[in-house]
Amino acid sequence: MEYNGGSVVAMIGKDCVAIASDLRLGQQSVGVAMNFDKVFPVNDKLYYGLPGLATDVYTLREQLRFRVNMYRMKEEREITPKTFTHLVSSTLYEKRFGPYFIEPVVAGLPSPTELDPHPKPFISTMDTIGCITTPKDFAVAGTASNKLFGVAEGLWEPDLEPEDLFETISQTLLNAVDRDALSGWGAIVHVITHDKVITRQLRARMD
Amino acid sequence: MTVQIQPQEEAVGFDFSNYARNQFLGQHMNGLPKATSTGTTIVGLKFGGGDSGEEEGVCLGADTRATAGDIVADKNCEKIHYLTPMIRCCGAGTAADTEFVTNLISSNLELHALSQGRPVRVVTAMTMLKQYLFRYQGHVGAHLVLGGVDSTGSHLFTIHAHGSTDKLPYVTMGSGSLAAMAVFESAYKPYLKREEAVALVARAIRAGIFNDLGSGSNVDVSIITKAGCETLRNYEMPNERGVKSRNYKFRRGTTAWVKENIRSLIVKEDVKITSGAGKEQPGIEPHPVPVGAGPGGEEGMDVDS
Amino acid sequence: MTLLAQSPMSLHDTYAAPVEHRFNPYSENGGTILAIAGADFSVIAGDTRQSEGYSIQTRYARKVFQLTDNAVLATNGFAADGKNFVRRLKQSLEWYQHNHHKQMGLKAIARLIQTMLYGRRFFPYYVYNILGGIEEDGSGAVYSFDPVGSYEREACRAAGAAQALVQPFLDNQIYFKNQQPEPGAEPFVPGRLPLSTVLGLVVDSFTSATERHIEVGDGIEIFIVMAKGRSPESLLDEKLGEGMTIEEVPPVGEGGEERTFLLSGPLKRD
Amino acid sequence: MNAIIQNLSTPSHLPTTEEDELKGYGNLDEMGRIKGMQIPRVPDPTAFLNLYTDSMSSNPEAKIKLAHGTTTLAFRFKGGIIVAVDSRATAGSYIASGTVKKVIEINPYLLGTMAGGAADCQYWETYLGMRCRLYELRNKERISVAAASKILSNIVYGYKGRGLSMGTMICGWDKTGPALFYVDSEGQRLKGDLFSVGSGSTFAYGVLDQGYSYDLSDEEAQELGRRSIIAAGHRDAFSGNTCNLYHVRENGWEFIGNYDVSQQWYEYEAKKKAAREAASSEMAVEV
Amino acid sequence: MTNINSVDIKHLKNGEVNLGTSIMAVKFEGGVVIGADSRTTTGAYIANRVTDKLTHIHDRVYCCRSGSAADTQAVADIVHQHCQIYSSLYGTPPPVATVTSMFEKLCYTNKDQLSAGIIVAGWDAEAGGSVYNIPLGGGMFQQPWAIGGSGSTYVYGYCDATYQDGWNEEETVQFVKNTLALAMSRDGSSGGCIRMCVITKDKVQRHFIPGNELPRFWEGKEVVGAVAGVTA
Amino acid sequence: MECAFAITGKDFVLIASDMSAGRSIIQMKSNENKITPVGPNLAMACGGEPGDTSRFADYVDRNLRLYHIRNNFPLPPPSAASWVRRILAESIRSRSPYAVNVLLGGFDTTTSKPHLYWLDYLGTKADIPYAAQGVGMYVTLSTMDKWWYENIERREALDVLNKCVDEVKKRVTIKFDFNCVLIDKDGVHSLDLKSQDPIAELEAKVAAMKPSDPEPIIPSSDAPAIAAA
Repeated sequence: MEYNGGSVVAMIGKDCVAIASDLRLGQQSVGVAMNFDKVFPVNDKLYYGLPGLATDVYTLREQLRFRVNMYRMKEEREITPKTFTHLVSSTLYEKRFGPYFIEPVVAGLPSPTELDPHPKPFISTMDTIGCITTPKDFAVAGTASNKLFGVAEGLWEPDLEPEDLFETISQTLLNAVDRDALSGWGAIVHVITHDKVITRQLRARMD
Repeated sequence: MTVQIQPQEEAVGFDFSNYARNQFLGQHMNGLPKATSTGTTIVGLKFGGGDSGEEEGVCLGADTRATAGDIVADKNCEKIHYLTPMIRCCGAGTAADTEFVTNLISSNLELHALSQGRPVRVVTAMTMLKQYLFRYQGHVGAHLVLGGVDSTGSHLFTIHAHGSTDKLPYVTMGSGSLAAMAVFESAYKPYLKREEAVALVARAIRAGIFNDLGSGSNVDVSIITKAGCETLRNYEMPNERGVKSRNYKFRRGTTAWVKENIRSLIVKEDVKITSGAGKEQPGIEPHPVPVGAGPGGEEGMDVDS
Repeated sequence: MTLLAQSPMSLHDTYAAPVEHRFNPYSENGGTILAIAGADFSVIAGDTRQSEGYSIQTRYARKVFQLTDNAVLATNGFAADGKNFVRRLKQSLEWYQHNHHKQMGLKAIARLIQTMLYGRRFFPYYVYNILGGIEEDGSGAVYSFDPVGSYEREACRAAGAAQALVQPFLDNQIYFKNQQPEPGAEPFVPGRLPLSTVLGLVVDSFTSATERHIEVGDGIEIFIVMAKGRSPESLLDEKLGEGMTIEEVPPVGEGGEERTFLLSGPLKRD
Repeated sequence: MNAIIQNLSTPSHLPTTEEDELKGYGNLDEMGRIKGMQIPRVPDPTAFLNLYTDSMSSNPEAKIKLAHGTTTLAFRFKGGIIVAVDSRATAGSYIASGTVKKVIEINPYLLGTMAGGAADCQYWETYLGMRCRLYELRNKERISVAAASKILSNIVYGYKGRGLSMGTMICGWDKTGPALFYVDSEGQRLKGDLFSVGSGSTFAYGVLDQGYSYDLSDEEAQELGRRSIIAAGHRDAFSGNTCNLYHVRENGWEFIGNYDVSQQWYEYEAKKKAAREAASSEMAVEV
Repeated sequence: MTNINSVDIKHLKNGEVNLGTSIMAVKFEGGVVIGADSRTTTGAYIANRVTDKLTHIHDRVYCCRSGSAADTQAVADIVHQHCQIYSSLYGTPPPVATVTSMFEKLCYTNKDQLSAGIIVAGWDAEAGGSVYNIPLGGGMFQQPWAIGGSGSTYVYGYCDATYQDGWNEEETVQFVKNTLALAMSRDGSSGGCIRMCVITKDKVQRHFIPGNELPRFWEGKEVVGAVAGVTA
Repeated sequence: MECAFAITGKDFVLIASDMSAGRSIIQMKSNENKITPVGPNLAMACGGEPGDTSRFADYVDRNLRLYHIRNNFPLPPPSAASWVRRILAESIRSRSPYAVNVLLGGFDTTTSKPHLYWLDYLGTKADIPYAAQGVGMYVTLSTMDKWWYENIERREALDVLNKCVDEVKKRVTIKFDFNCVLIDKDGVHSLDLKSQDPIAELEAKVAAMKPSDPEPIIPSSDAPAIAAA
């Protein structure tokens, strides 16, 4: 995990979720790239972040893309955040004794269905072997996870509107990665609402 | 570069393909991530029967804290896992292992029940679990308290990660097991009434929550009798966070950003109705259609390159 | 751990690997401390839990100590080293007072702590110290130390088990890091926050740390050192949080015009 | 232990009682001499130290994390010496501080820089300040940079192999003009024109070497020092936050300023972009 | 032979549950008496203080387990299954010697992975009561009496000095009880209560001695307040 | 111990690599080429375990050639990088992994864009405008940070490259000699760093070769431009 560095945080707001990551790809102390986005879309309203060993970020992402596409073809519907979380979890647990060094974070806004016309925003996180945690407030992972826990626990407030959620998640991420030598070098935030996805690249510290 | 289609062996069990690589990486890197563990206090006891005048049964309890090192990873996780309608299993140890082992055994038990045409016994669950765990020689780090009711009565077991089992009237496991056992050893009596049992279990879990740093947050309780299983999720919540002394909502515009991209999920489409049939039908209004929600939706933007 | 480990006559014992009994003088006792300096006050706080591994040794162990009328030291790490260090430091300060008939200034105490810590460079005190108080010019000051004595003056600092959780929060709220000032407004200046805000932040820092760090909890003690001339009324009028009490700490020496208050309250105990 | 004390060239004794310890100031005695350093009673104190502290960086798992210094540089040019340093201290991957003063102002004519163990540099360079002042009082003239750096080198050489970690540059102006010495805890002492020390030093060299010349103007030299630290702060995870810039001239050192690495980086990027746009618009005009 | 010591069979896996254990079995005319303490430990913690280490294998065959709880339970389960197959195949209960050799085979072939010391005892029509000892790593030794587990080392002398051929059931039970009580009093990882079982042609009879009714021997004035003899 | 760096510019990629080969403290050869052309407009600098490097370069080269023959079209740089990454990521999980660090540079003739990929033996991939591997990472990244700019022209880029070479020679204790290639729409050209103006030489060479050496396999999107030239 500390080889390449990187952190991801997700937060729940009022009818919206946000997920953010830093952009650093390092090789131990040396920064290599500052465009290494660790958050990927699954579909319109479902994103996931993969902080950890960069080679596993690619491998796992390819694997998940394959599995999600298979799901889409078999089921003829979009995967829901909860199902996707379990898909990721079992993908990770498959490698229980030789894990991917990745702690995924999932953030999504389930679409309304007849059974559940007002679904709640969903976030989850897993450890490297797929133990799921589905918090009601925020989820963090990566080399700055301790720092993110501390700041998020202090700053997060319930029922934030998308723009307020953007401020809170951005401040959380920026201040946490500023205390982590291995994360940073830019940051990107996605705020997912029912009618749009706002993606912003933050002006972050570049040292 | 060639594609060969060949009958693939069905992959069963774990995939060790990263193992050698990770061993190698372990020598070169520090700070390998810690798996989430449930430091945990889990307990169980048998109650009822005898001169209590009540149906006999088992009562299981668990705290709800999951830790990663000394950080609380989950404040309200569920450690009482479902196995069958009449059997529950509390898990301590490596959280992912307890989750997946109980899931696996639960589905195997369901299959077993279907093939046998009767509800499975608790011993069957116990045997399946212990054999699975023994096969992995303790590497699957699940420490379990198994309880349930079947045609032969109520049963309570502990199963250690290496596959050893014990059958006892009252049991505790996890890092808080000493604190909880101290409560049981001083207050347990055979033939407790149901309420007494629940109270004692909650007390034992509380002892773990407050005296063991690996355990914390809330008390979950499950009571299983012949009549069925009742799960009292967050039966006690002695550790709610109070109100913060300040509000931390930021002024909008506090964070500086350099680039923005807003992807609208609304497709605005003017539907022009040309024939008379559908013209201005009452109650039907043209509404925006979200894209990508249907099958074959694009994966969205590619962030690479 | 082995089957026959207890049997002294076991044949296998001859093959047992020699057991290495390492001299381990250190242990880790958890807990967290922090200090924030204001314009004319300084706040030094710590939780009161002392733990080892998964067990709580005591729910009330002091981590914050009044040194002089204008200096308070918070210490964290290995409790025995901390206790010993504070005892020796207090002794030195008392000698100084007897020799010079005045209390040592804050800056001098900081340097004294450095040399005391560095004296054990090859057998370090496993302690993280934060010194807070009032400088001779009347301003609030915080000095933070590493275990072997490197130190610097800062506006705020957290140390101990949950330092990584608390410090970035303080960076944001005390230094206003990463916050753009409102258009047309003055840029943020750290160290100018009112006492009530600072106290709120301290309490929230500790409740947040308690939520997420297993070694933090039980109780909180906040020392407030006020410079000469500052009225404590603002503090005494403050609506205290639930279960919180405040008292004035009597001066150590003859009593200057600085005043020290102790605000204490409960934290979660799980 | 005796060997060390002899190396210190001052008579000294171990504090035997607590009362002894209370005399003087910290681990200095009444006369301001080092009373002695406590050493654990184990067969191999250095191994002990390495087991519990990460002072030698060989044991990242060690319990006691000491603050580490990182990118520092100094170079000599016709206008004196430029000293530039970053301000980050890390303990593991945690950034323990972003406001460390890595230039130690030994006296108005001498500067020392800090890389390696923060406490080692801070303590011994402060102590060096005392020794320099004593020299001045004894000899009625300022100590030369060579002599000052030699004192420091002698002290730390006495502790060689015991776990000190220090890579410092002593910069000053004496009768011989501007002088720059590199001193480290291995006992190495080098006179030179251009040094950079710390984990980010390779990145600093990458800018410094390509821009350095003895005949730089003051502004150019200051900019070069600053730019090099920004470059290192940008690339190296363990350097950054701010850059402190000093200029040593004949009449003593001057603090030029404190610059935020990130802010500077954005400025440099903006300048680059502006220059490019200007160039392309010029070309357009030419066409 | 060269590598025999490198196979570290005595090491339990980290955190494994250990049957600290004092176990024994003694033959007498017409049957066997088996007995064990009841303590199971994980490190210093007593995971179970009323363990039943006398494990039913078949109608008249029992085993006493020492070593890793998981390993011995697994081995006993497997042999138990084999015995059921045996009896349904051949229509007769398996002889003790047969059962023991099943145990021995498992213990020997998996000696690098198992930590199990087992005493098998029981009654069969061919041999009457018989006692077999399978120490760590395999081997099968028939003995008139066998003791095992960490507590056994303290009481070999007592057994050698006390045991006599030709005891009846009652005398044998008394001997087992005393031996175990002595072992448990000296061995920290044995303790709790004593469970015994008498296996003869006609019966499998259990005896249970609670912890506060154990036979007591000389424990010193300070402990008992007076010179105590054998009270049991 | 190796050292390579690469720079992308407006319509080209420059890759430079050291040429040393040796065992332990001995340098056995100082003119070993470590930059392999792996396509008409694609080249790769390999560093790492001796033996692995050349094997890996061959493997990549042959496979990309096979693709080219089968499809009558070369794999464009982004796809090639993705494929190389997968090979590395799979190899690290195998019994004998390739311990190879790669700089893969290419010119995409379909989009007329230069691409540069930084890959390490774990299968980490970074898509960046300039990159370095080996000891070059520590001494030349900051040099490129300072002097590189977007859409840099060939001569300026070569200047930056020369600064890097100079820096390595100045600060690295081992003596390195470098060779260099430039990849543009016309293919992979080697540059002589010692000559006065390698770019002019290259231009002359390309101009001389153009009419007599049409490249039949590679469909170039810039074909009309070439014809005009």
